[in-house]
Amino acid sequence: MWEAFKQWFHRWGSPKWFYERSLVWSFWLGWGAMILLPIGIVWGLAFAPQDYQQGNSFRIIYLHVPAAILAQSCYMIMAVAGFVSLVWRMKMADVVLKCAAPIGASFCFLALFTGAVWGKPTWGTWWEWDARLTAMLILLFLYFGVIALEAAIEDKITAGRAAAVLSLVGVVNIPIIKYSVEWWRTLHQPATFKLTEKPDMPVEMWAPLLVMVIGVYCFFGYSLFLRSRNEIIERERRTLWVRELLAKEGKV
Amino acid sequence: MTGQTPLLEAKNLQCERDDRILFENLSFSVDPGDVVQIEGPNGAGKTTLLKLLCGLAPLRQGELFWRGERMSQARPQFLSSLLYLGHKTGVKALLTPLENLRAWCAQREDVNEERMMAALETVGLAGYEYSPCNSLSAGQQRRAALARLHVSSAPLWVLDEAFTAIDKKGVAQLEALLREKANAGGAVILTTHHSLHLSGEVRRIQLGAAS
Amino acid sequence: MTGQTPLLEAKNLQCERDDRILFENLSFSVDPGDVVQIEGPNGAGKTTLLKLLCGLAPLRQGELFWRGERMSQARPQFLSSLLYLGHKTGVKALLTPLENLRAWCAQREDVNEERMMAALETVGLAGYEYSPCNSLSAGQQRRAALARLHVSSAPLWVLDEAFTAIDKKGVAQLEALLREKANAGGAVILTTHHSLHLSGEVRRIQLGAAS
Amino acid sequence: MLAFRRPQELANPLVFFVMAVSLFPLGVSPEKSFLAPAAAGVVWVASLLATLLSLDALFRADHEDGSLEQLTLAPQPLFILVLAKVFAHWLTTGLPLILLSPVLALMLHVDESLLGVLMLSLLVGTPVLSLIGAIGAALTVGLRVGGVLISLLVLPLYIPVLIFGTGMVQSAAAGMDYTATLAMLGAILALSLTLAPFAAAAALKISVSN
Amino acid sequence: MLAFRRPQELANPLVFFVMAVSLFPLGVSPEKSFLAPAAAGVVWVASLLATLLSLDALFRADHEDGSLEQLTLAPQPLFILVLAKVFAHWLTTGLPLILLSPVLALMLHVDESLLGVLMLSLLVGTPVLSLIGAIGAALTVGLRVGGVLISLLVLPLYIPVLIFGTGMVQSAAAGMDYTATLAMLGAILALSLTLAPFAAAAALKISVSN
Ligand code: HEM
Ligand SMILES: Nc1ncnc2c1ncn2[C@@H]1O[C@H](COP(=O)(O)OP(=O)(O)OP(=O)(O)O)[C@@H](O)[C@H]1O
Ligand SMILES: Nc1ncnc2c1ncn2[C@@H]1O[C@H](COP(=O)(O)OP(=O)(O)OP(=O)(O)O)[C@@H](O)[C@H]1O
Ligand SMILES: [Mg+2]
Ligand SMILES: [Mg+2]
Repeated sequence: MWEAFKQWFHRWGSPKWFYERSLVWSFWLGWGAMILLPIGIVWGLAFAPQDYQQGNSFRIIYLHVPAAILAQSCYMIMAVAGFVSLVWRMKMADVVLKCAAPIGASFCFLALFTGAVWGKPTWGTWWEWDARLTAMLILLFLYFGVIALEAAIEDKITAGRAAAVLSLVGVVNIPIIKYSVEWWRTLHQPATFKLTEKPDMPVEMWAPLLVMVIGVYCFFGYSLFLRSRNEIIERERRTLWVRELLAKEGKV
Repeated sequence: MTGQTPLLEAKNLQCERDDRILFENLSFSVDPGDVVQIEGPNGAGKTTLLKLLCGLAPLRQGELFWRGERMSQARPQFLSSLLYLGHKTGVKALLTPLENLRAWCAQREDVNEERMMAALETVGLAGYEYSPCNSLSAGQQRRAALARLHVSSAPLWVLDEAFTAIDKKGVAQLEALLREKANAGGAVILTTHHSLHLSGEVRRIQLGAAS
Repeated sequence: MTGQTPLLEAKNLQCERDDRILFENLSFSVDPGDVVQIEGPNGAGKTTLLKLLCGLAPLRQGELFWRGERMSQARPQFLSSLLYLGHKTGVKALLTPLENLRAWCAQREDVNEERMMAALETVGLAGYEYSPCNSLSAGQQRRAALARLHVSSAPLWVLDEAFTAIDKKGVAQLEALLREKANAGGAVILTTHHSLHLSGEVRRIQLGAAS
Repeated sequence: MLAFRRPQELANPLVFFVMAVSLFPLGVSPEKSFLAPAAAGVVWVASLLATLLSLDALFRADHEDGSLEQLTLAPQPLFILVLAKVFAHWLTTGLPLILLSPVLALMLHVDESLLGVLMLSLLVGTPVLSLIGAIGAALTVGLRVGGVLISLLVLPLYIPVLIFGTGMVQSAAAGMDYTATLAMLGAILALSLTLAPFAAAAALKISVSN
Repeated sequence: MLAFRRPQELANPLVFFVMAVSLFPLGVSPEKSFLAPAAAGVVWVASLLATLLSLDALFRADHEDGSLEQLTLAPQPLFILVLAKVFAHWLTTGLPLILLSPVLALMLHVDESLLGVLMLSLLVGTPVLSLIGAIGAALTVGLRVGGVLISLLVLPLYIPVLIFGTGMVQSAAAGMDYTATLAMLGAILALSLTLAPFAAAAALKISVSN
């Protein structure tokens, strides 16, 4: 059992294996995103019922919440990759970390932006120095930090390991975002989706949200694989298999 | 290989930087009493090799053994038996030669003040013990670092271009010191572009295209 | 002194640092075609003398003349006829050798890209033109600075330890270049702890206690 | 074992601290009604920035002259050396700031009863700043992009410290119990004391090997 | 002729600026009634500090790798080279700050009508900061005491700029005429533009010859 796990784990470390498999995965994830996102958006924006307090402005939730959730998950993924990279020196972990950072940063920005847009009608201000909002802003800065550090270091392996340390250190911020709404009395809503309870929103409202969240995850996976594949080719360009591959593609 | 386990053994080292392969399948061993000179033109990878040996650069391929044990296990013992002097010597410009030596010794060997003063005198810094290093000449700053050799009991010395900026008399003195070290059972790995005038044998490892 | 006015003339230079007199009443002149080597052990004051000549250190006593004119008057002409390479070369670690050379030339001579590329090739940096200098070896970084010599038309070169970190082939090449320069009517003032193998005559100025 | 520093170097972050605090009434408004409530926050922000400024020097000189290589090759575990360096950094940066803060706070018309709380918050908070800062400094030490990249890496992690630190003083000012916030700060200190030296040591090894 | 810089280096003072401004509401008080009147001052103080931070790098790298010696030996007059360097510094530090200031000011709830004045004050003020800063940077470049000594030298000279700069915005906020203050700032700019390059060039020569 353990052996099998180890084998499986080590396969992930092989860029070649990853490159070959990720084509299939990214294909399915890409289609998932293509199908789920339009459904979610149309459903959320056009068919879901209005909120009795906020009217139509609440529909931003269908962008805001998926983006916010993803921004956090992405950082978690980076931290895990960082851990793997530092402990097992796995090349693929560096690649994933590097490729995930800009995606995460974009989603983080999107969450902040939609939050700000939403804040104007509901709280009467674009920005408020509330705990969750601040923590989210910190997350964005952490993303910038990782990206900047990656860019500042010439040597790819060194860059990957430095970024790994940073993303591990920054992971303390995630629980702060998550629990900020519970630890401090804030303007911001507490979580709707909990594993243990049923959401107190009507089904018609949260179902499209769920679709959006899954869709966004698919999109994230898709773009992560796409970017990683490019990065792998870039990094491994001198290995035999990449050269063979490029030669083959050149011919076709 | 003799029956005795070598001090340091390298197996199949490989190094590439920016797509250029500097060396491949490099294996050698260093025994007590050896003076090993790494040779090669500029950019051949001498510094890189020394850094690999000391663990200052990550070893991407190949294996290192210290007294027969894998380096990853033997690292603490290795570190306490090593003296490394690189292109940059770690001499603090604001401290005096004496303070520099003291700070260096504090992390390693237990050396009393007198020996430190004697070492500084030997390297020709008598009278400069209390001047801050940034008011010393280039060669005197290197000498402040070389003073460490005179107080060190580490069995392995790794010296990268130790003769830089040293005048002829200093070079001769240093060469004598290295030979003495080897005769006393230590080992020295060094690089230099000077021609070494060491009595006794010097093993050479050639890197890169011979020039 | 010949009938011709010397390029650079020094009269009664004196230098003391921290109460130590490095040299006194030092007078000499440098004519076109001269190669002058300043000699002396570490800390003798070679670097200090070169800096004095270039005006990088304040001249407290003595006088300097450039083509017969007092240095204070002739400074602009002097500067445009001077190439100085110190212990530190002014090679920017983040820029590539080519960019470094270009930035240096921009302040001085009008040199086209081809000559720069040719100069870099001559110093053995072909293939490294576009790597940032901090990823070059110690010797390669020095070579990036030495490339300036190959594009320079300045009549006076002042080189402080120009052979540092350069491999043997590089040293031979540089020696040839210096001789060529002198034959073409330029003048070179240099310090080095290597023994020079220059065809033709080298004038020596001895500083400090001979070693 | 610690590098001796010039007395002057010690004064520098302090000077910055004093100046940043005095700039505030000059740049914003010198009125008491305005300054008093802001004062604790201003003192905190200024000490944070002063620490930040001093971080760049923490390992940079060591890297440039090669001492860092010697440090990583020392037989002692690197994290202990890092801890010693951080402690020295705090002694020369954090401690003087704490000692000076009451004077500045009084200049900003802080209520005298709050001085103790302010100093206590700084006492627990500034070591955290030094510890976290060491990670940032270690990560950026090989890079010549100037010390400001450190800010980018470190400031996000400083923000919680800042919030709790000023929060403590604000609760005290409002007459509330501040032990919960103090406990929180203490927990952060304990956490960073146990983790930061390892992270910084790992980062240093990475930077040296570049 | 100017040293090319990495794009990243350009972003650094900016990042610091953003962070310093955002620290303020976090550390002090996030309420609009408090932030709005303080905002212009905070933006000014932050840009001043950001400039200060970036000064250290102005000549330091040049000094360490020997470029400064080469610069002083170049046939062109040194003050022209200094002026070029200062201009590059302003382009990479001052200008981005100005462009970003409205966003931050809005985050601090500044009245929209004041944004123009704020930017104008920064536009005239930040070149002065770069110019004066160059003198400080040139004086301290040989010394290894860390960049904070610069603060000590330069901040006193920055204070008038700060006072006039924020004064301009405050007059505008009070609905008064601010052209007199603007003229004053302009005069300071003219003065420092004519004198600072020479002073910095002289200071550089001194530092190099040490
Ligand atoms: C820039 C401002 C904002 C930021 C940075 C922000 C950030 C976040 C974050 C981090 C989450 C957590 C997602 C999760 O992990 O569960 C979230 C969820 C949510 N936000 Fe915001 N938000 C902002 C503004 C707003 C505004 C103005 C509203 C509406 C009044 C709002 C309503 C919600 C709702 C309803 C959720 C869903 C809670 C859940 O289901 O977990 N947010 N936001
Ligand atoms: N900045 C300084 N302040 C005070 N004294 C100095 C300074 N720089 C050098 N000295 C002293 O001047 C003397 C000569 O130094 P200089 O650098 O000229 O020697 P050098 O002949 O070039 O030696 P080397 O061969 O080591 O390069 C030395 O004794 C040194 O202590
Ligand atoms: N940090 C780095 N990043 C990428 N490449 C590097 C780095 N350092 C060195 N290299 C490359 O590695 C090669 C070997 O460098 P190294 O410093 O080992 O040479 P060396 O043999 O010590 O030369 P020298 O005689 O000039 O000291 C060079 O071609 C150089 O370009
Ligand atoms: Mg080398
Ligand atoms: Mg010298």
